[in-house]
Amino acid sequence: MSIPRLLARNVDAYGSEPAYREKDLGIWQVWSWSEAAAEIEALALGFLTLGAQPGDTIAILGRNRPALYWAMVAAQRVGAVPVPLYQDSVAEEIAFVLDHCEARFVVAGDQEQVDKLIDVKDDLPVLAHIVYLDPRGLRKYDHTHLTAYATLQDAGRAARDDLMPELVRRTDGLGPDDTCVMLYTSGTTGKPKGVVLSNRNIIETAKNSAEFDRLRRDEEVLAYLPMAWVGDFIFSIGQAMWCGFCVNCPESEDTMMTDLREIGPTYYFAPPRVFESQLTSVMIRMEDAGALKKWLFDRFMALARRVGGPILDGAPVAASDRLAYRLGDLLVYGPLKNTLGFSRVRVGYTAGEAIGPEIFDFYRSLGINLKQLYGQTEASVFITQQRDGEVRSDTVGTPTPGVELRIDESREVFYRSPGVFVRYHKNPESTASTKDGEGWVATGDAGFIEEGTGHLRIIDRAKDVGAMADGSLFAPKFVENKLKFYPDILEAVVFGNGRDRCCAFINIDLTAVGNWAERNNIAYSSYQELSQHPRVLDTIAGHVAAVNDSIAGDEMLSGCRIHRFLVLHKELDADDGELTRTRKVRRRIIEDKFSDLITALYDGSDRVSTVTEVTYEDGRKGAISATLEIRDVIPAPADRMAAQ
Amino acid sequence: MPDQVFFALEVMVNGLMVGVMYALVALGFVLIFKASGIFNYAQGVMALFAALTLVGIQQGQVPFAHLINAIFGTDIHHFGWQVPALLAIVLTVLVMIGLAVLIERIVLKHLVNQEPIILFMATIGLAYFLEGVGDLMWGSDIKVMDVGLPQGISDSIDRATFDWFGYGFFIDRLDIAASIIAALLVAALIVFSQYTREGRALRAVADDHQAALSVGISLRFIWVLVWSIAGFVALVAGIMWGAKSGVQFSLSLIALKALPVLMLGGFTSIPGAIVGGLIIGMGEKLFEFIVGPLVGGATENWFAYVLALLFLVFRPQGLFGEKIIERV
Amino acid sequence: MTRLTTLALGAALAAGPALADLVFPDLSYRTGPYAAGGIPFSDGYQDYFALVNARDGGIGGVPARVVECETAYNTEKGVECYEATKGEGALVYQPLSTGITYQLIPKVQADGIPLHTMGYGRTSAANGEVFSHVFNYPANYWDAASVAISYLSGENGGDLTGKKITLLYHNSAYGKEPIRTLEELAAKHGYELTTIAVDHPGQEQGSQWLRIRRERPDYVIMWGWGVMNQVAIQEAANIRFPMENFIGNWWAGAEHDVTPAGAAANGYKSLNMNRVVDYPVFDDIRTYVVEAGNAAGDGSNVGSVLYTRGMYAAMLAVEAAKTAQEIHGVADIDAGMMRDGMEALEMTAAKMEALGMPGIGPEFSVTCQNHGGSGLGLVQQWDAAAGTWTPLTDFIAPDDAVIDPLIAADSEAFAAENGITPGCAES
Amino acid sequence: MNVARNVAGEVTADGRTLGGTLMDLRNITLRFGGVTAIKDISFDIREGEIRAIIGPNGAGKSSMLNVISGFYNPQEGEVWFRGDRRGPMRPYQVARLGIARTFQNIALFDGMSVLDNIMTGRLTHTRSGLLDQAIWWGKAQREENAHREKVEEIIDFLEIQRIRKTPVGRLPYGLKKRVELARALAAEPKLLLLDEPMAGMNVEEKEDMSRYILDVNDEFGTTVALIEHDMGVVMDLSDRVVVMDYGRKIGDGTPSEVRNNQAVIDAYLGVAHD
Amino acid sequence: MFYREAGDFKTRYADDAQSFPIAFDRYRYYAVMVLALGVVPFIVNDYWANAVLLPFLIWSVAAIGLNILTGYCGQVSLGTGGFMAVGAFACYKLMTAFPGLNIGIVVLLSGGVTAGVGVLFGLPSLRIKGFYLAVATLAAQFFLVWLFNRVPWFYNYSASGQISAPERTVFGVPVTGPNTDAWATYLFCLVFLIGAAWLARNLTRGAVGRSWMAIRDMDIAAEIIGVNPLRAKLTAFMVSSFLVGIAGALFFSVYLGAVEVGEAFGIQKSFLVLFMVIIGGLGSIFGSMAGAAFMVLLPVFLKNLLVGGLGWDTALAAHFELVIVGGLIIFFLIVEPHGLARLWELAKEKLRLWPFPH
Repeated sequence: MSIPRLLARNVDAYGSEPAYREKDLGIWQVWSWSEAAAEIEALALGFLTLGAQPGDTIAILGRNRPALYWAMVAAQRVGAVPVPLYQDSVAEEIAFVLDHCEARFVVAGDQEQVDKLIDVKDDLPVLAHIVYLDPRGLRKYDHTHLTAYATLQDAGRAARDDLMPELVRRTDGLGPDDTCVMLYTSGTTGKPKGVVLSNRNIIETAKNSAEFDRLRRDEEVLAYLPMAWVGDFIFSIGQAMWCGFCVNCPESEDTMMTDLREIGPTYYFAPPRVFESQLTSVMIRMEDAGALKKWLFDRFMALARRVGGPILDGAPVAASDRLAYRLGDLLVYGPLKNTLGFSRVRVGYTAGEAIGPEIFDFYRSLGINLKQLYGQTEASVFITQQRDGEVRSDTVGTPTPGVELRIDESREVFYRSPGVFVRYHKNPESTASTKDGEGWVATGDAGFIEEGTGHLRIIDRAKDVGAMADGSLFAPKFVENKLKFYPDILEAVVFGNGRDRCCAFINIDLTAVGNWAERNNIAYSSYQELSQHPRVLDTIAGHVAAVNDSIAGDEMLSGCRIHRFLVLHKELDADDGELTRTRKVRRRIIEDKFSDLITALYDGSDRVSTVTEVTYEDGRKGAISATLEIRDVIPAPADRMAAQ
Repeated sequence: MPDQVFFALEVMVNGLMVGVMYALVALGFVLIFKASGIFNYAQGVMALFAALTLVGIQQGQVPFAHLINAIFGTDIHHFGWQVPALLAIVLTVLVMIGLAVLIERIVLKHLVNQEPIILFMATIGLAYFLEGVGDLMWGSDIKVMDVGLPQGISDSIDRATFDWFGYGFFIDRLDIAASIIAALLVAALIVFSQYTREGRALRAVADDHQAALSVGISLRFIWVLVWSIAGFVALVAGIMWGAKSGVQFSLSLIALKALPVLMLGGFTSIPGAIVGGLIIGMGEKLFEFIVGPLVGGATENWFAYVLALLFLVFRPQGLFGEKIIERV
Repeated sequence: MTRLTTLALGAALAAGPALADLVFPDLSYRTGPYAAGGIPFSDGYQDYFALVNARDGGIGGVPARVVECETAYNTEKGVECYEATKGEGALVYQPLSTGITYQLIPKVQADGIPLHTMGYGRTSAANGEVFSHVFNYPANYWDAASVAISYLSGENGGDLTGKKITLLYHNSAYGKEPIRTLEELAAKHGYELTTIAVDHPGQEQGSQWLRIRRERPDYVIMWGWGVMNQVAIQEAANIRFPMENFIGNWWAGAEHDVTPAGAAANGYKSLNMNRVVDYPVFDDIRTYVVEAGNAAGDGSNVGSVLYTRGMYAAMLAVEAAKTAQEIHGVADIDAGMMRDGMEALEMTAAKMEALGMPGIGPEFSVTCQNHGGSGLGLVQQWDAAAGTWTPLTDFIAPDDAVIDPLIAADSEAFAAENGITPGCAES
Repeated sequence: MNVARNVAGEVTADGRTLGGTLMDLRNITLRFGGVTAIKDISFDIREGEIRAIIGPNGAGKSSMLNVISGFYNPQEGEVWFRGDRRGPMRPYQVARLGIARTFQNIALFDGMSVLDNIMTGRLTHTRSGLLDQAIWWGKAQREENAHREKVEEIIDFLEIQRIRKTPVGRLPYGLKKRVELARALAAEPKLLLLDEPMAGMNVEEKEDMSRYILDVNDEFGTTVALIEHDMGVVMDLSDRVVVMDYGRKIGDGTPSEVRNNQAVIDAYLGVAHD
Repeated sequence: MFYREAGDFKTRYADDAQSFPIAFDRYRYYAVMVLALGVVPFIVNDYWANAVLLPFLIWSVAAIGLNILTGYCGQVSLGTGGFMAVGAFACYKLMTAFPGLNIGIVVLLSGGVTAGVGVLFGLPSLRIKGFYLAVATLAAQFFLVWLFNRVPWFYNYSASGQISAPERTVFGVPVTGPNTDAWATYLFCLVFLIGAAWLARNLTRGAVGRSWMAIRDMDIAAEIIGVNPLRAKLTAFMVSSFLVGIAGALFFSVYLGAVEVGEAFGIQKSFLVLFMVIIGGLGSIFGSMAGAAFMVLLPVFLKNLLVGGLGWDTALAAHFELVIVGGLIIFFLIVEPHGLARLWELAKEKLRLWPFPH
């Protein structure tokens, strides 16, 4: 069993049905399964003309486009291993991965990617050839190791008679244990690791998860998440191939939202921050609405909050409420879903981080079947999923069919499933430390299984879960997430491991706060100025206090209440190394970089001056200096202050 | 056949006289177009309205009497006094100025910077509106215009020409009066635009809107001014035409006679309006005289337009219009 | 608000006929270029029905109801008015517009509602065998032309040979009507006819009158309407054309046509189909209608030429209705009965006397063959000083020998074109 | 018959190969009434090159461009295009020969969307007649779709997908310029005339526009003739430069030749210009 | 609010360029068609047909015609009345000269004749622009009306110069003459309106329409990018006159039945159609119909309201009608100079964005 074999099955079964669409030249260009298979075959033959060998690595670098998905399948057909890369990676990052996976070929999207490759090519002796998709601007490049995608396909077609038997042989030789894809995890620390996933991993997982949600052949998905991310691979290749549904690629990043709306996906995945920013923009746009619309909106949203979730879950709801909800659907929810592009969403997922309950409930109350899942690259995504009717914002659901769960005494979550990865590429130590002999894999997350329901609840990264000086549990992520549920707060970093109390850095959300400032006639000239505005600080202090209140009740976590905080003068940025490319906080790096600020948080001072190095968009470095105000939320007891 | 020649001459002279009457109407169009780029279709209705108002004031009519009677069940028509012609004219001028202010306030202010065709349509709307208001105010029956203008054949000219040529020329004294008044009006306009501050401002605006604005001339004031003047010109035209045919709805149709004059003379030229009026007046009368009998007559309505059209084909900017230089 | 919309809608949907009264639509025009003529006629028409209601308690005991509809002399509005009012049980239409008449002729034939075009409209409609529902008694345009020539002939001792007569006409269907007749009569009487057209609206007639001044015709006959009349009379005065030789038709002989020219208009003559003098009936109107506050206008028009004509038209309608009531023996007649009444109408001197308007019109009787009445007309003259029209002659008969063949020819052409078999249906 | 000086195969300073003469202007003189805008100017434009016309204000550059695009017909002189002498022509006839242009003051059709504006560029390639269009289904629609595809490629090329359906009136200046370029490109011209393509742009926009001009020249092999004030841009972009002053030609050559031409330095580079 | 556009994507240019690319608009359009073709004919009565629907349909055709010339090609014309007269008289002559010819073909041929006349009078547009052209087209208006009044051949030498339409049938059902049924005349005119709208839509969506609009928006630039101004303007005059001629033929033969040229096709008609086009929206087919509806229905409505509803006397009502119509025209121009079509677009836009304000 292999992906190419699924392709062949789909060609037989649904030959003329659409398999791929891409918004290009103003319309959605369509390729049926047979057309796509022909394209893939031509490219695979092209790879053969370049001398691709089984076991070679073929890297894919570019934004989501059908041709690049085909390149992955074509790579599989010649027995090579496709390695999709993050397209916004800088040259050094690419160089590392290409070097690590010993890529012989790269299929790049356009001139921009080719330029990056050419920059680093000299350091990559194995890299033999670059194939590019969009010829624009590349005409004058030295073409000795550079070929256009179409040219390569033409070459492949021309050599079809000669090479076809070899291609068929290699494709037929693929088995369930052959590598399907190798995906590099971004990794919160250290260098990325290449996760090797077999055809079995991918196909079994795709099958189980598709059955779980009863995915059908007529689903529409929008492929917009990075191709290097396992989720995209599962959705756009694994499940798409298994179910035979159509993968739609947007025209460009700029037009993503429009394209989303045009396609109206039925099966949709987005990280929480996408939902969050959409909700923020909904609220901001509604601010300007007329009184009538606002009244309608408020009224019906209140109703939806009350009965929307239950209706979606099939719970009993009073007939009058059902009727009112229908009306609301006509007047508010329907149009809202329509403008957001969610009208047709049958199954929606979010994962990767905790999602704010308000945000989660908002979408569900509109009638969008948004659910959470919990997963990892190493698991081929799926570990737990929420079953229809059992959807809650505070759990990540029950194990996906075929997955076993185990929680050890340190609260770390372990799983075992058909999707468990084969190995880390060229990294047996890591493989060993992650996966034990029985196939159990450590997630690195701390969590517990809820009594009665069997739902898994995740508290934090296992290694981040620490202890306060008094021995109570320190779960920074848990608190940070609660803070981040406020639209004003973009990021929060909570400190307190081994200390006697918790303090926090806050990043304001420029869109939300800026909008608020505009509405309240607050003038500001920079992010920095806005971040230190007293009224902004007041607002944030209020949020922090509210979060503290909500934690106070939880015996296990009450020690994590935030005593002091400051609002950072710059946005945490992946370019500065403060976040991962997937926008996860790099706690260690932040602790180092802003040590002066942390000191100030704990030494009781009211304000602190600092100088921070930043990287601008064009790569130049600079420094910004600022004086930040520190606010107390929980006043330190006088005796303790005196004691220090 | 000297008689034929004399008669042709007589037709020509009469045509010129009518041309003056046309020019009077055209003048109102030109003034407004020059200052604001608006093609004021309501000019004809303004003439009607002015004439109605003048007669109404003269005869001491109660404005909106019909409406008031209908609503309150009263039966009022006249105040019962007669207003002397001169005073009535002054009062009418004031009414026309008031109208100009209202038009600026209610209509033009909101349509600044719109395309010409939109402004044109607005003036057609205005024409409807004024026509209705005029009817409501003064009633739609025919009124007699009597401001003491002479009418009928000028005997002295008849006699003199008969003595000289043996052919008595017919000239209407009203036409003579109209010519004199038109000459005075044009002279007054020239004096106004040359020697008064407002007049200079008017010319400045006509030459270059932006430049005029930048030196601090209030466009709104200019608009009120120019609509007032156009209202005054409309009154004069209304008096002249009203004396001929009585004051009634058809008076507003004289606007149609002014349009070919405008085409010929150019929309922005006062001398153009005068000369165009004379050419059209003379041309259509001569055509009716010479060709009319051959084709069944009643050619005047279209001949003026066709004449202007043929002329424009060779000179698209009109007689005195500025030459159009195309640039990219 | 509810009331307004329901009423508006109700009117738009032409609510079902109210059977308790006799409906006489009045397609009037009180705005537009011909309002000056339309207002007094409509006032007279309506006031007479008001009088009949107030004084006599209606027609044969059934009150008459006038439904007024403004057409502004516009044919499309005329059609709209017709469609809007016909559902109310309209008995007879009096559109006072040749244009509208032409629209309505096919429609009334189809709908079976009679049309009375008194002294206007389609002349050949006098042939009732073709135009079963159109009546143009007491006289038509061709009658008028003939009457004018007869009058002039009488002035000249019966001989018009060598006389120059000019027709100044409104360049429209209406204005062109008399040309054929005048041409035929010219052949018969030996006068020389010139025709001069004036285009709508007729504000400027300089060249036409210069031509008249040069050609010095003995008589000018005018077929005008609206502003054309006023300007023509003014221009005639300007060139000192002898007013007594200037004769307008009956639509060019009202007070408002002459007043703008002031004293200069003195002596201008016009035809009339009805005599205008101070009838006793006017006193009744003043008493029962104007003073009661039910007048259509302000009452100032009572006794004027067109007011009188409007009233005359109404009187003919009332008499026809009475006739219909007699024939059919019901008071609440419908349009078909009204038609029969009109076709059987007989106007006698005694009848007119009894109605308080002695000698207002000629005596005539309508038959199936002849819907045009007797065709008699009189000549009246304007006395500028007194501000009144004075009838100069008694009713003069037209030259039927000339007119009848014309009517026959034209109506037959119409019958042929529209597939009508001429004949008098048994009613 | 090509009687123009044929210098195909000549190699420019930056190593690109130039084609033969595309347009040859011989002794052009243009007068408006008494004013002589262009006096006896001759120069040629070769296939595949980027040819700049520079000069101080009032030098007659725009008039020259207008002569090339047929908007003015010169009183004297000959215009040769692709080996044929061009007689007096209406501008639309010139356009059909394969000469497209942009305008100094943006001349987009404000009542239409970006897409429709660019589609007007395809009008010279339209074959279906009034009747086909009236019936629509069939020939006209097929042709329309083919044009649309062509236009979409240009939209893609100039990266204006986002504004495809926006009315041009709502666009900012820089984008309007780009749409105008797109409209000219849609005509697939042999010769593209650009009248101050970068006037009023900021540095970034100028860089973008330069990029596009080079790409057009490179990707489509379109010959470009442009007027530009920004000397830096002109020197970077163009293969050869004509310098005009007071209606006369005072210099002609590669950017470096022109830069060192004393007459040019005196007349143009030496004096301050806007 | 009612728009559900998610999932409504286009995979072909033809779909993207269709008249109603949004599904909801398409369904509404189908609904209107079903209503107009399948329901109205069964319930229409004489009053609605003759007072409201026929004038609306016919004026819509005329307005679409003028809109092509003025709204799409930017050539302001005040000769519409004259061109309608050409259509009417052509129709009359054809009807009487070839009694056996189907009336539908007669109407089309009348349009064809008018198209020829329109091209003739369009020739000056090459030299004359803007208001000069508008006034110049009045020459056509006055000359044509005079011609039809003056030359007896046009009205078959009838005594009065009136022309009246004999009875003609379509599939045995009379559509002209006295014995017509409301539904038949309504359907007959409706078919022409649908045809006119279809023709106009086809011509304005493609190359011809774009060359018109290019001339309208900037004639010099249009010529430089390759639009032949002569061809563009004359085709606009031709198509416009064709439709206006059809409207004139229907106006005469189906609606009025009898016509006197000066009265029925006077200058007021030219203005009326121009009003419709501007109030409705320049450069919009829907706008042409909306404008026609507005100008036809408003007076009828006002009259019914003031006279029927409020019981005013007709003179007062008529005067007020003028005031209100004039006032509304100004009001509309101030509120939305681009006409009802733009208002409709804005409303649609609002509904599409609902519940968001922008």
